[in-house]
Amino acid sequence: MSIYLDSKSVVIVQGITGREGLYHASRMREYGTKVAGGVTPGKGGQTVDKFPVFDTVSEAKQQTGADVSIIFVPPPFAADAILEAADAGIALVACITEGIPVHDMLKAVASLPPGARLIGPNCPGLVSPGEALVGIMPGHVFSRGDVGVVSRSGTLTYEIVDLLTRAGIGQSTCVGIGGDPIIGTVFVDCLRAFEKDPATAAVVLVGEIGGTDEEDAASLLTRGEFSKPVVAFIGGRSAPEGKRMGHAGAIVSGSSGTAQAKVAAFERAGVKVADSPAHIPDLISKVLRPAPHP
Amino acid sequence: MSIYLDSKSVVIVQGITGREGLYHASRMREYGTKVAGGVTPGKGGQTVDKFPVFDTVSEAKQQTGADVSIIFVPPPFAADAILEAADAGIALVACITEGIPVHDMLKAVASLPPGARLIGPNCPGLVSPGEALVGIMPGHVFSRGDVGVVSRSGTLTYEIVDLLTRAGIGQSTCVGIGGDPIIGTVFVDCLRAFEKDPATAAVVLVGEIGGTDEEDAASLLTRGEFSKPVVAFIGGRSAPEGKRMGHAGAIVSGSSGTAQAKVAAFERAGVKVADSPAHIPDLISKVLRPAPHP
Amino acid sequence: MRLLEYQGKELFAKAGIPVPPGRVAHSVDEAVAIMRANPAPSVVKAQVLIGGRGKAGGIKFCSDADDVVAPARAILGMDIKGEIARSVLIEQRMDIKKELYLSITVDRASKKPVIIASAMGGMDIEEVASREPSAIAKRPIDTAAGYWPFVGRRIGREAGIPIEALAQFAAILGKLYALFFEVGAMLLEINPLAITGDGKLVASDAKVDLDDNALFKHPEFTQWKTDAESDALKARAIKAGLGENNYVALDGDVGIIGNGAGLVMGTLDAVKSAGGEAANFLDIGGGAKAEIMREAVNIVTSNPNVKALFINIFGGITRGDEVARGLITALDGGKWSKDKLVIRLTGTNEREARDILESNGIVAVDTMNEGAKRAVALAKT
Amino acid sequence: MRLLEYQGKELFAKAGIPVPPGRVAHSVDEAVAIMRANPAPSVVKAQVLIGGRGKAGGIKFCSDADDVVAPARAILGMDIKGEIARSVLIEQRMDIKKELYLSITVDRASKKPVIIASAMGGMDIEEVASREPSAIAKRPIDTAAGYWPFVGRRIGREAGIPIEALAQFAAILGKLYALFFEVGAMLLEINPLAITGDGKLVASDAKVDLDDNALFKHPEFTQWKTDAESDALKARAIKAGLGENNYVALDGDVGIIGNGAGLVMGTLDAVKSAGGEAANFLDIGGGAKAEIMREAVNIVTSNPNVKALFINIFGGITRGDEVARGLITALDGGKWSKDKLVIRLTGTNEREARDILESNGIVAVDTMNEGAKRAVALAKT
Repeated sequence: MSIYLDSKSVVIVQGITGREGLYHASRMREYGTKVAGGVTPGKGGQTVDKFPVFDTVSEAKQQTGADVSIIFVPPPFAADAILEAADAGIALVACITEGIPVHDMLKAVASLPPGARLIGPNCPGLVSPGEALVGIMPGHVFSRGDVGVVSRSGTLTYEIVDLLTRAGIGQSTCVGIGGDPIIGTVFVDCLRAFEKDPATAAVVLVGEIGGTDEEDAASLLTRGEFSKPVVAFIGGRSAPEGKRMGHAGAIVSGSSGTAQAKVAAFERAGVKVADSPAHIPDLISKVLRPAPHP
Repeated sequence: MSIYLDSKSVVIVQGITGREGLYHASRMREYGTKVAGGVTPGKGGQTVDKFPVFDTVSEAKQQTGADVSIIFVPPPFAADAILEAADAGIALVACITEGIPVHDMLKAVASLPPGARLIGPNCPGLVSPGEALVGIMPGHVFSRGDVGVVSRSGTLTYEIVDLLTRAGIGQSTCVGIGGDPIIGTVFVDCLRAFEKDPATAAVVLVGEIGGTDEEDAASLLTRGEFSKPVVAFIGGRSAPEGKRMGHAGAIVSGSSGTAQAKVAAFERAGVKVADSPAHIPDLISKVLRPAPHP
Repeated sequence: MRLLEYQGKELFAKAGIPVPPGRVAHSVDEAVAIMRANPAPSVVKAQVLIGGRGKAGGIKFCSDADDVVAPARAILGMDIKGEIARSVLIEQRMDIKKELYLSITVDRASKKPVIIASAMGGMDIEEVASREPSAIAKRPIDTAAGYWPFVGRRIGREAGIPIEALAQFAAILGKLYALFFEVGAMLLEINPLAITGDGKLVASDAKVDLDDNALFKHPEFTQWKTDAESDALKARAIKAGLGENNYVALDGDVGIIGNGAGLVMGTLDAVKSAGGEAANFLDIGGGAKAEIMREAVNIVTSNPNVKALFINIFGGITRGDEVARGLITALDGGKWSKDKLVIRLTGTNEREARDILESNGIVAVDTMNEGAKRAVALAKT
Repeated sequence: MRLLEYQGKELFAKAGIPVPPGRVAHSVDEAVAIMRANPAPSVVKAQVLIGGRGKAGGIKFCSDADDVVAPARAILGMDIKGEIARSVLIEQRMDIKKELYLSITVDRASKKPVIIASAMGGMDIEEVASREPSAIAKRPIDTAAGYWPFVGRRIGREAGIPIEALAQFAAILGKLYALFFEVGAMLLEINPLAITGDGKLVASDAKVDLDDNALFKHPEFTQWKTDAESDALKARAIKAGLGENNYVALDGDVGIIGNGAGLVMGTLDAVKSAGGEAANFLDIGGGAKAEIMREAVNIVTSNPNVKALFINIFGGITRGDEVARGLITALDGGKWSKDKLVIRLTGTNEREARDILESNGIVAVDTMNEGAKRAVALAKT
């Protein structure tokens, strides 16, 4: 089992005729994901690498029955692509594009219909190991298991998942929620989904400086609305104030958004916070298989 | 009984320190309406003609318990006043102001919270005879009774009500919905309210050229969603195409919005349509007290 | 306020919507100068607000400066269904392969702006709607969400716009949408939106209707006011403090004054029922004073077509005695005679009003229908 | 992109928000010319992005052209917490009776713009928030509904803005709101928003943070780019095809290259844990080719503070052999020595990568933490 995505998900790729879009469409298909085709306005009717191309998402959905879309279109057009997918009735939209104007996202998020879930933008996508991969993640590092992973980062997540897999700890679903200030799905949303997923026994949460998404997750725990064990890691503890640390959203503004505040919030909520990614497998093993009382 | 407005309604006047606002505040109070005060930003704390003045609607509501507001502020500020009232939790907002930009109203109507009912703008207000008057209607022409009146016009309504009163036919509530293209409450809304009001036995509907509000009302009847007898009058049967006939909303555009189409729609729905206002009392008497079969 | 084609195209061009190269001329000399500066196959179009100018001879062609004299002379001053062409737009001829339709208008029923598009442009959209409704795509816009290009592409697909023109179509629609809100329009219509031989979309015509109530936000449009709106009596009514819509010119011979738009419309209908036609009408509004009434009489009777004047007042807030006093002052000082006048006046202060009128030899009638009959009879004598 | 005060005030003025009369000077001569043209009691303000310039001596007063020489000379070139003041804003002094606070920012939690106002302006708003939270009014804006003046009046009342200033306050907020959307701002802050002796509201300071990702919509702001942003290495990274945020300058002595922002941040933290400080970092992104890696090494090591270079790569899409090849090319042609380098490289094509490195005499470390320790030790030798 998994959240958001499983082996029945049918995926279309918006921007499939672009270099990135086509490359990752093929990689996702190799992983075993049901990639039914793609969308590029004006190129409907073409076929690229055996993927049929449609002019609009609504035509692609009608003809393929897709319920998931992944977006690789350039930043100026990406918010439009998100809303096109949602408007066409696509239930899960993962937007990989980095560099979308924040105001475009403010408007897009405000206009999303209630039934649509957006992952990202500026995210690596998500994977339910052994079922489907929708994103740019390297499929070989993942293994099937009962730990959910949710992260604001990309490569750091692969690193952590790789450590988990090597330690024999498999994953239910791994979600990269993205590094931008305005994103569709936040930690709290993923925790709520993991709470309901019987196949998830514990969660690794990878946060970073900026915003209050981690604090919000901590208060969900404090309120008792999440019952499974959580291990967290917060990146950017050494970040100076006022600098965007690679991600547009990773910035300490004044005294808000610091790693210290986030670590403190998690510790108050009873979450184990790892000092280094290397310690995560050990901490998760302990919460999954606690040492017997002496 | 009545719709929208009754003897318990507590009213505030937005723009009470203006000439029109103060004049009608006094007239409404004379009629017996509970006018609790008014609002003019920057003039809070003053008293005009024994009415307390507040800076914001929210303060006025808190201190007087008002649930109805009537608006007399000039056109450039009127849409703002409507939304201020609705945002403060006022349930019924009657906007008298004429000449509000249509785009201001498009935005205001789209932003109205679900609990707020707007009457107008560019309307004479409404009256539940013997209970309360919120508007600029001449109180003396109304009499209490069981006929609901709803109209896009002002003086024509007074004329019709005067004819009814002289014929011994009283009214439950009379609503002037306004002559602008974009208005808050339309015929259909009023018919639905009259349907639920046990004190209303029949309805006089006064329409005019422009839009499809009358046609929408006729299809409500055709669908069987309004069960009481209706008598209608449509103004502007002699209006040429493309001219605004006094009301901004009274315009025939191409072949749409004609009086002929509206009369035909009503007649198809079984509604008696009067040729002249003078015939209305007679028609309404017939539907209220049908002649016995011979 | 409706704009003439050249004014609408000026707005379009500023908003980034492609229009054909063209200039307006108010005289034959100007037309010649334009063609001399740019001698190319051109079309000379009468600038009037009324439709059907083509059939009326208001569109002609020319190819150089000599060639423009005859068409310009023929069209300037031409009477097209009662409207005089005071200017011509001289535009380069385009190679048109296909004609589309695109408009944004305020939809009263949904209380939203609505986009209408069709691949069958160049004819009246109502005609298309009745002949081939499936050729029209219509979509209300959620003003909260605003315009997104995918909406344009989707509407374009539904309307049957050719795939290769879809991106241009969506871009033009986006600009039209922005313009719609920027100027506070009631209607922006491009019909036809032409696809040229080289695949470009160009606005071949422009129909723009602005909201009179929003003109205070756009003082820049007042320059066009005189050109588009040449009614001196309406201007006088506005000057007297009345609204944009209070004075309306019509085609008959009975002048009408009333208080309230609905009552005035009812009065017009009564005149029509009695076999007459209104020449114009003026709504004096609510609570009018004698001074406004005096000016109202002067304005309405200044129209030379007016043969009889019908005044119909229901006194609610408006006081009958004020109306009567204003009327008497107008008759005293003015050129209008009480013999060509019918007045019906009821409601507030009716008694005092009747006294004032009777002491001046005027007897008010009792009902609107009676008044209408008398006024029509008077106009025919 | 943060704007300097004078740039922010230029935006404000265009948007109709009142600012004090003032001009910017980049030299003492310019400052003298400005004061000669307008000899009035003035304030000379260092134009830096960092806060706390007042305490650092970056704000001085003068009254005429002679008088401006000393303050201008003192401030121009002044180092304020590591930032050099390259210009001064010379502004007329105002008679300030009261200081308010007003800002609009992107609120990540509600995913909406949020307005923050307070009658306690002139100090850090976070300080006000912790000392007297009731003195602050905060309201997320429903972007669908947009800004309406009543919202401004209501926020103003809640923030304790004096009644007589409320209409001005609501009007300024409306203009600030429009500007926020027009320029795609992350933050617009007026602190203090001054009430002058004659009751006028004036923006006494201006803090503007624009969205780098939206700058393509606003080519007009590129003129300010050089003034506000003087980092040549960042410019080089952008030229190499990397994003706005991929290169960041810091204060330490370890240069860092990694792939992916999160991994780089983790690497920085590991360096810090090992007792070191990063000099800068560069994220080569996903799937980088050898060419990008080569340029990355050149950019990071161009910073003269860099004593050791730590490269940390997790090969997912990025191939280890491409990274290794790029690194070797950079070392071959460049000035950087393999003795001042630590590399950790794992994942895709790790074997091939290690072979390339080892044949060039470089041995990769196995873990991030180990690499961090070595790099810090290297920087200290």
